[in-house]
Amino acid sequence: MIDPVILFFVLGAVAGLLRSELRLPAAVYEFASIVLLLSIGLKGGIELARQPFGNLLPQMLAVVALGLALSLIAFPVLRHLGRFTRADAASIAAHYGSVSVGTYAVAVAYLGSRQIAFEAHMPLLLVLLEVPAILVGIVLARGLSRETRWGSVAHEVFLGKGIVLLLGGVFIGWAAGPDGLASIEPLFFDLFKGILALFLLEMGLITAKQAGSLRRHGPFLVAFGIGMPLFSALVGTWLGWALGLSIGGTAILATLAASASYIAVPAAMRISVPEANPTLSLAAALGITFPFNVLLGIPIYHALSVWAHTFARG
Amino acid sequence: MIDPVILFFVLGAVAGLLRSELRLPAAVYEFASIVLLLSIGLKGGIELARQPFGNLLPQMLAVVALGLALSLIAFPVLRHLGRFTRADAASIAAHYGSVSVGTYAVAVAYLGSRQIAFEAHMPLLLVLLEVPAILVGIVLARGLSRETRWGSVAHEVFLGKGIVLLLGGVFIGWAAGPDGLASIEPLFFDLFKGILALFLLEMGLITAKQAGSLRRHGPFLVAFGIGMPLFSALVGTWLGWALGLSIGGTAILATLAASASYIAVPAAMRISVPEANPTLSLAAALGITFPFNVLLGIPIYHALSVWAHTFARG
Amino acid sequence: MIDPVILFFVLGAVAGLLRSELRLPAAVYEFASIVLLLSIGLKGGIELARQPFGNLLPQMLAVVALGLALSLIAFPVLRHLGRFTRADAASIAAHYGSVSVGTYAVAVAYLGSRQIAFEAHMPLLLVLLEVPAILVGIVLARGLSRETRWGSVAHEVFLGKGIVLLLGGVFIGWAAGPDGLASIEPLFFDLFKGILALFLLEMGLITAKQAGSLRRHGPFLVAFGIGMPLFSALVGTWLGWALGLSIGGTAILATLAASASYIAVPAAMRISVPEANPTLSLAAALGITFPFNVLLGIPIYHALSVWAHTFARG
Amino acid sequence: MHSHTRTLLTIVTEAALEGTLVRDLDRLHAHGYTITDARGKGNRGVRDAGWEASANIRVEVVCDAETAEAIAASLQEQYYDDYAMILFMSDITVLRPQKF
Amino acid sequence: MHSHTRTLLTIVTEAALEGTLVRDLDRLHAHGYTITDARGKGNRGVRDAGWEASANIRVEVVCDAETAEAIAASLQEQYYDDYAMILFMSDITVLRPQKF
Amino acid sequence: MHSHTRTLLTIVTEAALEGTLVRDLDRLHAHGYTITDARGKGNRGVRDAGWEASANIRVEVVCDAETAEAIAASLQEQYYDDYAMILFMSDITVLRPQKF
Ligand SMILES: Nc1ncnc2c1ncn2[C@@H]1O[C@H](COP(=O)(O)O)[C@@H](O)[C@H]1O
Ligand SMILES: Nc1ncnc2c1ncn2[C@@H]1O[C@H](COP(=O)(O)O)[C@@H](O)[C@H]1O
Ligand SMILES: Nc1ncnc2c1ncn2[C@@H]1O[C@H](COP(=O)(O)O)[C@@H](O)[C@H]1O
Ligand code: NA
Ligand code: NA
Ligand code: NA
Repeated sequence: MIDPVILFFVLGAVAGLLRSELRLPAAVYEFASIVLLLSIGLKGGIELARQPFGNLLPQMLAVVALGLALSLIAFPVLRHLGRFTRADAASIAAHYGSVSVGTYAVAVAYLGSRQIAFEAHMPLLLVLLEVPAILVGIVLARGLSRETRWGSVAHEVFLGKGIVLLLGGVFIGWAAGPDGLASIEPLFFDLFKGILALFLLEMGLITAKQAGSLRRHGPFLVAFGIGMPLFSALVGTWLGWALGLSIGGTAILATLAASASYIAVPAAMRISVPEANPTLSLAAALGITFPFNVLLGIPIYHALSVWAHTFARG
Repeated sequence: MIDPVILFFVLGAVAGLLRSELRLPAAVYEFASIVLLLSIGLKGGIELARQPFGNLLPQMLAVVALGLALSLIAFPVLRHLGRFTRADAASIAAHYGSVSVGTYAVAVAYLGSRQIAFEAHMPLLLVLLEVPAILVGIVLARGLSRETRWGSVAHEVFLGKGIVLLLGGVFIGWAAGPDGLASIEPLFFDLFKGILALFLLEMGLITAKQAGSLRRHGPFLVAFGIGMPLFSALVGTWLGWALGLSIGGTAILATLAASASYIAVPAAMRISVPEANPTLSLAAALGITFPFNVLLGIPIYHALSVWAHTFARG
Repeated sequence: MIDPVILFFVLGAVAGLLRSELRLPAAVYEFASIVLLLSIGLKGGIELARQPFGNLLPQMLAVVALGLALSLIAFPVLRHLGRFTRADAASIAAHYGSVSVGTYAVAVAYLGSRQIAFEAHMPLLLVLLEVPAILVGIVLARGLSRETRWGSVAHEVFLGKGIVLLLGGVFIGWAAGPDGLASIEPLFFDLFKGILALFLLEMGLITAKQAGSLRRHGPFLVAFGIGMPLFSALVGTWLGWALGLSIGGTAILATLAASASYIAVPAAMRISVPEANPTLSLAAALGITFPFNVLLGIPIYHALSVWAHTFARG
Repeated sequence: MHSHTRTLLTIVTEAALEGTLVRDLDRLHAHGYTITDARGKGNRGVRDAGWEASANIRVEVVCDAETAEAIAASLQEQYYDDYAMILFMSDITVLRPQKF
Repeated sequence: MHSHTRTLLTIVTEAALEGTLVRDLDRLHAHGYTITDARGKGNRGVRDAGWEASANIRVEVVCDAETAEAIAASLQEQYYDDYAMILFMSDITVLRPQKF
Repeated sequence: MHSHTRTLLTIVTEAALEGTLVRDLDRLHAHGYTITDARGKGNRGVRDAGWEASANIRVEVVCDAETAEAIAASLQEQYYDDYAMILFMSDITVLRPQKF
């Protein structure tokens, strides 16, 4: 049975492709993304309070390495096979080394409706995966030049809306604990999937607008937008399995690896690598990879994870 | 006992008439109407899945005929008794042949709090009633001229926000079924009446602004704005009874017939019959008919339906 | 255990001080404050229906006197100790004689999570306390001059957003009663603390922006912003005890007395006493008193109330 | 810095017209446009943007004088009778004339 | 196409003033106005529209030169001392002069 | 009423640039600025403000002619190649010249 939130994405995409006049006010889209980010953070924070922090350190380091590795692998492919300029290749690589919170939310909804458990500290890994690829992207585009104002890059990256809300949510969830949060559950937990549905409706509309750029920038982007997440998911599945994550946790890590950022990274690249063409990375990340992951990828990554765990055990 | 959502409408209207500074941001109004439209569609879709589609065909055709008939009846009254220009008469007729989703939502709330059941496919009839009157209005204003660009009219009508969200909701509800939708119920079903309350607060504020135009355009509009819905409700009651609808279903169909559009039709007329004065139709539909239906009409139409069913049986 | 809504305030304030890019759209902030105002009004209205109105009259008069007294006491302190111009002293005094709905909501949440009951008509006292200080402020600034257009002042004050929504909520709650409101509870009651959390997040961001003005306008404002609420809370505690309020009710009245307006009064002063510098009053009310009350004040006022009741009894 | 004179055409009209208007501008050879949401008052009464039907938009087009006149004439003919709309033009200086 | 010269008066000020300002414009014989929401910075510091108290509006009035001067003088006298406000004027060309 | 001539510099560009741009304006001696949210179309395609990445801002700066030219030159050099941006200038009349 297909999850209704996916159908909202389809509705938005179809309405967009048919040039419907449907439009969500920007404030509604921002409201939805603020609630989703806080909610994901809060859930992570609650669980963080339950387990000793030390245990997580190896996973956290591994995940940072994963972000670095994926963008470093994507870069030469884009540069040489895709024949993109240095800046464009670096920027697209950064998008794919980082993560998409929307895709994460859909994966959580997917596992939730199948009652598959996963490690509760995943939001922390989500935050950790968001950042390193951005730094790699800047270095790939500029080299380790003295001119890069790392102070303002760090400000841009760590104090952007996404990270502040995710980490803020983790902190509040950790400090207040499950009982403390009971009073705000109706907004942040009970409405989660409804608000995710509205968010995906808007994502569908936005995705549909990428169709034009895709037509212009040709088949390589399409191939990359599907091939790269599949490859990244394999790496993510292997890493999840190697770190001893559960089936659900492995599926989430694979999804994170496979997802491409369309909020934090575009904003950072626009300021730090302005000569990169934002249309290219958004067309790939939003126009191809996001719908691919949401419609087909997540079930595939789940199957991969089941397979990895069975294979390993047998 | 009066439904609190009606009191929100009264609050808005009084605040507006007293020239209070109360104002809902446009984004909040749009958020409320998006959620209401989706929610109405979803409820209809769930029930559609339960019954064979073929059974509904006669009702669907009858309802299209109702929309055509009501606007064709309203037109000569407006033209000759009201002495409106051809364009104005056509445009107002189209408003009254179509429906108001806000009025429908209030009727649903009214029946709900009295635990009166009604046929679950009503949202489908709502969608069907929205469209034909628009086409009639255009033909009445222009004749069947070759110049009318029917392609772009159809685009305007079928891909407007209202229809896309209603039909999209019906489709998602039908595809996901009641179990699938459980996870998004808290937003779309539990909050329905609260969001309807906010929507009606804003409708009250907007309604109050029509007072000025009404004063200018005189008593005919007022008489039409009350007389037409009463007449339409009689026709709607008869049709509901003739189609074998339940008491609740007949009351809803009467309400739909009695209601006048203030979203889809104004937008379509503005583009397709620009020489019609939008102030006239909005003053009647919003300034008179909407409050009349919401405050007095719905109980009357319910009584009519009870009476028709008792009378017929006895 | 600290209430999570307070943590949202802290998150906003920290993000603001670190100059994060986090920003809530204005429409979301307005949505939150509309729902909070209506919700507070509705709760008050429900309970008003339960008790004879006559009983409340003494309390209502006492509370109006409290508002007058607090602003009349604050004025000379500001004028002579603070050396503010007449207009500035009058304006700041009006802010502190009036109340902050946000602070009230936090106090309600504080008592709620400790299951401490309080008199249900508090929202009515909240409304009553909002107004008199504004009139005092205008008279203090202008004298009883004939030029003051009291008609438009009254319009500004009584038909401002805050009062209309609070009183409208009280009226609807009173007319519909607890059973009538059941259908809108999910939005207005269940989501109350979640929406309060979002509201406080934004308040934190706004508060952080006052830091600059505070630095400029020096230590007197800081001392006043802490000393005045402490003094007012003492008066409020005494009055609550004298009026025979419960421990919870006394704590709320003390909090109301201690709180300083940052919505209704700034708007009214801007129009009626334009020569007063709005930066000064907002820096004190928002930059000092609001965070002080929310983080430290409310527990102190609760303790004061407990102490007053124990002392009196013993 | 070489600077060049162009015309700034400003149109204030009903939000409902945005889609049609944008197609008109493309057809009439405007190289671009900028739109902001607005409210206001004019001959056709107060339009306070409380909801869709009473919202305005404010459209700016930078172009050469002939294009501006052509657009103005066309819009005036098509829309002035039936829609809330005003149009005005002013001379401006631009830096990259080839863009406009 | 006959075109005529008028004056465009632009006012940027605090959103709190909208109601009063609009009444002033009516009283001072403006035939219309257009308002957009704005934020900004000036002598009175940053006004970033984060909430009501720090929001600006940008008001445009098309009228003849005398009316514009009268409005500007009146607003300057009433509001300049106490409110964040700037005013400026420019010459524009309109098509239907009787409207303004 | 004494009136004085100044320059109005208008910039339409990507919303993502707001923070940087505002710092540039301060550095380049603008005494103030006014910003409104906008959408539009230009060489770099349609920017319909559907979400953050496709939103525009419209920035106005009132200043003397030299400052305007300096700002325009600096922005053009820094941003024209990589960002959706247009710039134009016009002459305006102000009442309190010392403010700008
Ligand atoms: N004299 C004016 N000055 C500035 N804006 C105007 C003026 N007249 C009309 N407008 C704007 O243009 C819109 C349509 O004008 P109208 O067709 O005269 O109703 C109004 O809603 C205002 O936003
Ligand atoms: N030089 C300027 N250029 C453009 N806008 C300005 C300028 N100075 C002030 N403003 C705008 O006018 C508002 C009030 O200005 P002020 O009274 O100088 O604080 C500011 O918030 C800005 O939006
Ligand atoms: N000819 C024009 N007239 C008015 N606005 C324009 C024009 N060209 C571009 N713009 C605006 O400037 C933004 C950036 O332009 P561009 O760099 O040409 O894509 C566009 O999104 C429009 O908002
Ligand atoms: Na990734
Ligand atoms: Na009807
Ligand atoms: Na107080």
